[in-house]
Amino acid sequence: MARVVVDVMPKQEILDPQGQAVANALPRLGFDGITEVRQGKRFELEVADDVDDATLANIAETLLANPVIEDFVVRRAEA
Amino acid sequence: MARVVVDVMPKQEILDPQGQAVANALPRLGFDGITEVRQGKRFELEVADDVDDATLANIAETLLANPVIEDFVVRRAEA
Amino acid sequence: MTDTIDTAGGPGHIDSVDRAKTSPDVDQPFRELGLKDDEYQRIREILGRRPTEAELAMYSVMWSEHCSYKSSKVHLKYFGETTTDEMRAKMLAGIGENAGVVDIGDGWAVTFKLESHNHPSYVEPYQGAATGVGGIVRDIMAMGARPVAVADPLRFGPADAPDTKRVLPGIVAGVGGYGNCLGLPNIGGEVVFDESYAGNPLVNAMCVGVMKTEDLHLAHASGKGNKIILFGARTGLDGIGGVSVLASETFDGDESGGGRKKLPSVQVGDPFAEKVLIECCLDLYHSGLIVGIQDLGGAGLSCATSELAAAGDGGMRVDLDQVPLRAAGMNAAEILSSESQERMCAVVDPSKVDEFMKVCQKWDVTANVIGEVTDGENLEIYWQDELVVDVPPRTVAHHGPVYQRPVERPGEQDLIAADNANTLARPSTPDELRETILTMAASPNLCSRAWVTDQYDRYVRGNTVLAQPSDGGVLRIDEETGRGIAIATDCNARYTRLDPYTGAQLALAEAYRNVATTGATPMAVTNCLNFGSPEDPGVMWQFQQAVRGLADACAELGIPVTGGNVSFYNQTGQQAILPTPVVGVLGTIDDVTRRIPTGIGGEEGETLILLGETREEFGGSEWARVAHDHLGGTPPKVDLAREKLLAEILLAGSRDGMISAAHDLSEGGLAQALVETALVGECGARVVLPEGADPFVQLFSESAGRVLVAVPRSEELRFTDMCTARGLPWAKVGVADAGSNSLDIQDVTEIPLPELREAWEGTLPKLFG
Amino acid sequence: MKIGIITFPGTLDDVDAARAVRRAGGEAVALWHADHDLKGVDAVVVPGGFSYGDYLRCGAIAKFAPVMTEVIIAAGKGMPVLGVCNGFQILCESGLLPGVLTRNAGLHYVCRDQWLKVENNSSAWTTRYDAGAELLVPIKHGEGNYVADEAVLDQLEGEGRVLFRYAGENPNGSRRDIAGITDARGRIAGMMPHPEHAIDPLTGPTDDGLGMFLSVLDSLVAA
Ligand SMILES: Nc1ncnc2c1ncn2[C@@H]1O[C@H](COP(=O)(O)OP(=O)(O)O)[C@@H](O)[C@H]1O
Ligand SMILES: [Mg+2]
Repeated sequence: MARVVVDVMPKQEILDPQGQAVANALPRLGFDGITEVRQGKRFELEVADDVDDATLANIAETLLANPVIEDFVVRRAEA
Repeated sequence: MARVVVDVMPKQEILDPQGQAVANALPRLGFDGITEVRQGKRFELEVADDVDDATLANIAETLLANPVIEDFVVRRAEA
Repeated sequence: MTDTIDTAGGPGHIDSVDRAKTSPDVDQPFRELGLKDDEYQRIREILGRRPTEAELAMYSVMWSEHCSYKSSKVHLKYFGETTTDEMRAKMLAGIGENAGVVDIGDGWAVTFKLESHNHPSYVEPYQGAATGVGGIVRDIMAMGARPVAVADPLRFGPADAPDTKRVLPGIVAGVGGYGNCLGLPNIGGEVVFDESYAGNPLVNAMCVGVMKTEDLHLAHASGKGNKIILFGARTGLDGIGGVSVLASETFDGDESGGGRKKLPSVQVGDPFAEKVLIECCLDLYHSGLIVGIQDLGGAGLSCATSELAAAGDGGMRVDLDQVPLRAAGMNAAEILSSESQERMCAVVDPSKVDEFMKVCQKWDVTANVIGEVTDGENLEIYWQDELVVDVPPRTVAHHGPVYQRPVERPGEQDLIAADNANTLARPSTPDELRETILTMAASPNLCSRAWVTDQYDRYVRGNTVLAQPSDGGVLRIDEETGRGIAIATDCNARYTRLDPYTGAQLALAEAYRNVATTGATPMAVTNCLNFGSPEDPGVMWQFQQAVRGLADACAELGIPVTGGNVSFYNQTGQQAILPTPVVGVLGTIDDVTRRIPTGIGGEEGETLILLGETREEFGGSEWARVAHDHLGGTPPKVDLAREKLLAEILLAGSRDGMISAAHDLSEGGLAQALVETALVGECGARVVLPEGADPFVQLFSESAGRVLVAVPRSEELRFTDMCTARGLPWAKVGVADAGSNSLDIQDVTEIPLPELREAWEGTLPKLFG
Repeated sequence: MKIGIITFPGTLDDVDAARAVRRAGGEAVALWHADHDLKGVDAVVVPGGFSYGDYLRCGAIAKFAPVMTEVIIAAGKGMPVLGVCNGFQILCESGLLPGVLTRNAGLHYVCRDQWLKVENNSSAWTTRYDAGAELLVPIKHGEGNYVADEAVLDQLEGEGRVLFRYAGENPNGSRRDIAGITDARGRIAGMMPHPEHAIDPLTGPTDDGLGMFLSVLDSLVAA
C-alpha cells in the first residue's frame, strides 16, 4: 500500500474565480501581502503496490482532472 | 516573494462523499487497486517575504479551512 | 505555420498599420485562422493593403461562420420577407439586435433569445454549459432588461453510452451551477437522447428578460466624444480563437491551430461576477447613465467594438492599453480576440463618466474608459501608441462574406420516406400493451426529467408559477396586476430528419401548443438552428427547408420570429446530427392565477377530454424508436389552423374556469400524456378508449394538434358545446379517479400508480447516479 | 415591526424574504453587507444565495462582512435572527450556531418540495406551528448536509434545539435528519429549507412557510 497525492490546479492562463474570491477577501480581513491565490484540488489515494505510474497518470488525466483547463501532478508520498 | 501551499483535507472521521464518488468510479472505469480516495483543496499563494508563519496559519485557520471538519497544512514551497 | 511576422510584442515589434503598409508581402497565417484565400484577398482590397495581425484576428473571428452567418444569411432573409406588418406590430426590436423584444402591454416589454454552446460543452462539459448560460444572459442584459428566467434545450448521445455519462452530468451541473448562482429560475428546456448526438451534444440556452418599454437599450455608439467604457471582468487568455474554432472546420486541431500558443479554447465562467454585473447594469440603466451597450461574447472586443461602431453614426477610437488585463504579455490580437466572460461595453456621455464609475465602485466592478466615439469613419485601435487597427467597422461587423452554398435534396430522402413506420409489428394483446406503456414510460426520452431539473433552482425570485414538469414555464411579471409570460422550447429532430420542412413546422406547433396549454397566448418566436456542415449540400437542403417551414408556419400562426442563432458543423466525422431546429415560443397571460396546471386531481370530479384528432401516425415516433429502433416514413401531419383554434379554446377555457388541468400530447402519444398527468397530479384515472378503434393507435400515435384536458364535471357541457360550436374535434376519454391510485384503461390494462412511478422516475437516476 | 433583510453581493432570495415579511404584516428593511448599523430593525433575516460566489466554502467570506459584526452583537443581546440556506451556512461559519453544512451526500444540487416535521414550536420563529406538524417547503441547495460531532448533536437534541427534521427521504445526508436548529435561547434560527418560498400556493408548493414570519412578529409584539 502506498499513499499517492494528486494535485490538480487550474491552468495558469485560465480564470480561477475561486482563488480570486479568496485573494479579494484577504485584504478586507486585514491580511496584506498576498498577491495571488489559486485554488485547486488535492486527492489522496491509497494505492496497492502493483499500480504503476502510467496507470496513476491515466487516472489523473481521465478522471481527476480535465487537461483542457487543469494541470496535475502525481506524487507517491513517503509512508 | 514566496510561494506558499496550503493543503486542506476533510478530517479523517468526517465522511467525504466526493472522495467516495471517485473511489466508486475507479473500478467501473477499469482501474483496480485503489482502496481509498479523499478529496480536499489545495491553495497556492504568492506571499510577500514579510508575511510570517503565524499570519499564514491564521489565514488558513480562519478563512481557508473550517477546523470543525477540516485539517490543514501550510508549507512554504521552494521557489 | 508558414513564415510569419514577429508577434512577440514589445515596442518595435508591433505589427502596426504603418508597418503593414511598408511590408505588403509578409506571409500571413490566414488559413490557420479559418479564412479562405478569396476572403483574405477581400480584406486586402477593403484596406488597400495587407491587414495587420490585429486586423487579421478581428476579420477572421468576425467573418467566421458563427459570427457572420455567411452560409445561413441568404436563407435567414426569408424570416424577414415573411413577417407582415401586422406580425411586426408588437415587436420593439427584432432580427439584427442582440435579442428580440416584444411589447406585452401595461408598459412591459419582454426580450428573449436562444443560443448554442455545443462544441465547448463537449470539450469541457461543466464550463462549456455554464458559459453558454452566461453568454445568453449578457445578450438579454444588453437590451436593457433584467434577466428573469432561463431554459435549456439539451441533446445527448445514447443514454447508456459511456461518453454520455461523462458529458451529461457535467453539462447539467454547469447549467445549474451558473444559472442557480445568478438567481435565475430555470423554467424549461429539453433533454433528448439520440445516437446522432454522440460526440456532438447540443447545449442550447434560452434567457428571458423583462423591462419597462422606455428602458429598451440598443447597441450603438453615436455622439462624437462619447466615451467607450469596458466594465466587468479583466481580459485574459481564455477562449482565444474560440469563435473561429466553434464554427470552423478545424475543430479537432483547435488547441494548437492557428499558429498560436497552445491555449485552451474554452472559457471558465464566474457566475458571481456576472450576478454582480447584472445588478450593476440595472443600476446604471435606472440612473440613466448609458447611451448604448453591448455584451462581450463570441469574438470579444473585436465583436463589441466593431458592432457598436458599425451601428453608430461615426467612427471610434480605442486604446487597448486601457483594457485591464489578467495575463502578462498579451498582444493586441489576443486582447481583441479574448473571450473572457462577464464583460460589457458601454457608450457613455462624458459628463456622466464619473457617476458611471461610482455605480461600478458600489458593486466592486472594474471599469475603464477604453476609447471614444469620433467623427471619423473608421474604427481605430491603438496598442502601445501604435495604430494597429484602422478599418471601416461595417466591413468587419456586417460585410462579411456571403455564401450561396449548394443545396441538394439527398436521394435517400425517398428511401427513408418509403420505409413506412405504420407497417412495423405492433403490440396487440392487453399484456403486450401494458408492457409497452411501462417500457415507453421508462425509456430515456420519455421518462421523468427530475434528475436533471432537480438540479436547477426554479423558485428563486418567487415569481415562478409553472415550471418543470409543465408543458411550458410561466412567470409572473407584475405582482400588482398578475400579468405574466409563458415560454416553451421544442424540436423533434426525428421528424425533421424525415421531412425538414414539416419537422420545423411541427417544432413550432409543439412549442406554440405548449405555451397555449398553460393558458397563455403565444406571441413571438426565437430559434436555435443546429445542423451539420453547411458544406454538405444535403445538410444545406435540410437547413433551407427548415427555415422555410418555420417561417411559413410563423406567418400562418401570425407570430414573428424575433431572433435566433445558427450552429453549423455539428457532426462527428462525416456523420451530421439530426437536423435540430429548436424553436422557442413566448406567450403572455394577463392573470397568472388562471394558469392551467399539468396534473389532474385538482378539482373534485374531473372529466378527461381529448382535443384534436388521432390518426395512424408512427413515422418518427418514439414508439418506433423504442420498439424497433426505426426511423422512417413521414412525420405526423401539421394543421396550423387547427393549432390556432386549439390555442383559442384553451385560452377561453382557462379564462372561464372550464379547464382544471391540461397536458399536450407529443412523443409517446396519449399513453404517455395519461401517465404523466396522473403521476404529476398524484391522482388515478379511468380511461375508456373510443369504441371500435385500435387501442394501440389510440394510445401511441403521435398525431399533432392534440391536448388532453381535465374539465370539472360541472363545466363539461359548457366546454364541449364550445368545442363543437367552434369545430374542434373532441372525445371524452375518461375521468380522474382520486380514489383508485391506478391508471385503469378499460379493456386494456390497469397499472397501479406506484408501478408507473417506478418506471417513469427510475431511469435517469439509475443511469447517472 | 421592522425586519432587516441582508443583501451580500451574490444574495438571491432577499426579494423573497422581503415579500414574506410584508405578507406576514411586517416592514422589510434592506440591509447592505457593507453597512455598519442595523437601521433600528427588530429582527434580521439572512437570506439564501451565493454570498461572494461561495467559491471557497459556503458562508466563509460573508461572515467577515461589516454587517455581520453588527448582527453578531445584536444577536448576543437577544435579537431574533433567521438564516435560511446560505444564511444558515453563514450563521454556522460565524459561530452563532454550532456545526457546519457540507456538500450534499448525493453530490448534486437539489431543488425540490420537501416535507419537514416541526420538532420545536417554542423558538421565536416557530410558535405558530404545532409540534409534530408536517410542512411542505422547497429546498434548493448543494451544501445542506448538516454535520457536527456527536456531542453537539446530542446536546442539540437534549436541549430541544432541533427546529425541523426532514420527513421522508433525507435529501442531503444531514446528521439525524436535521433541517433546522436554534441557539440555546431560541432566538437564532438556521434552516436549509426556504419558508420564504412557501408563502403562496401560486408560486410555491404551499403557504406553510408563512408561520415562521408570523411567529417572529408575534414574539416581537409580545416583547
Ligand atoms: N436562426 C435565426 N433566425 C432569426 N434570426 C437569427 C437567426 N440566427 C441569428 N439571427 C439573428 O441575427 C442576429 C445576430 O445574431 P448573433 O450573432 O447570434 O447575435 P450575437 O452577436 O449576440 O451573438 C441576431 O439578431 C439574431 O437574432
Ligand atoms: Mg450579442
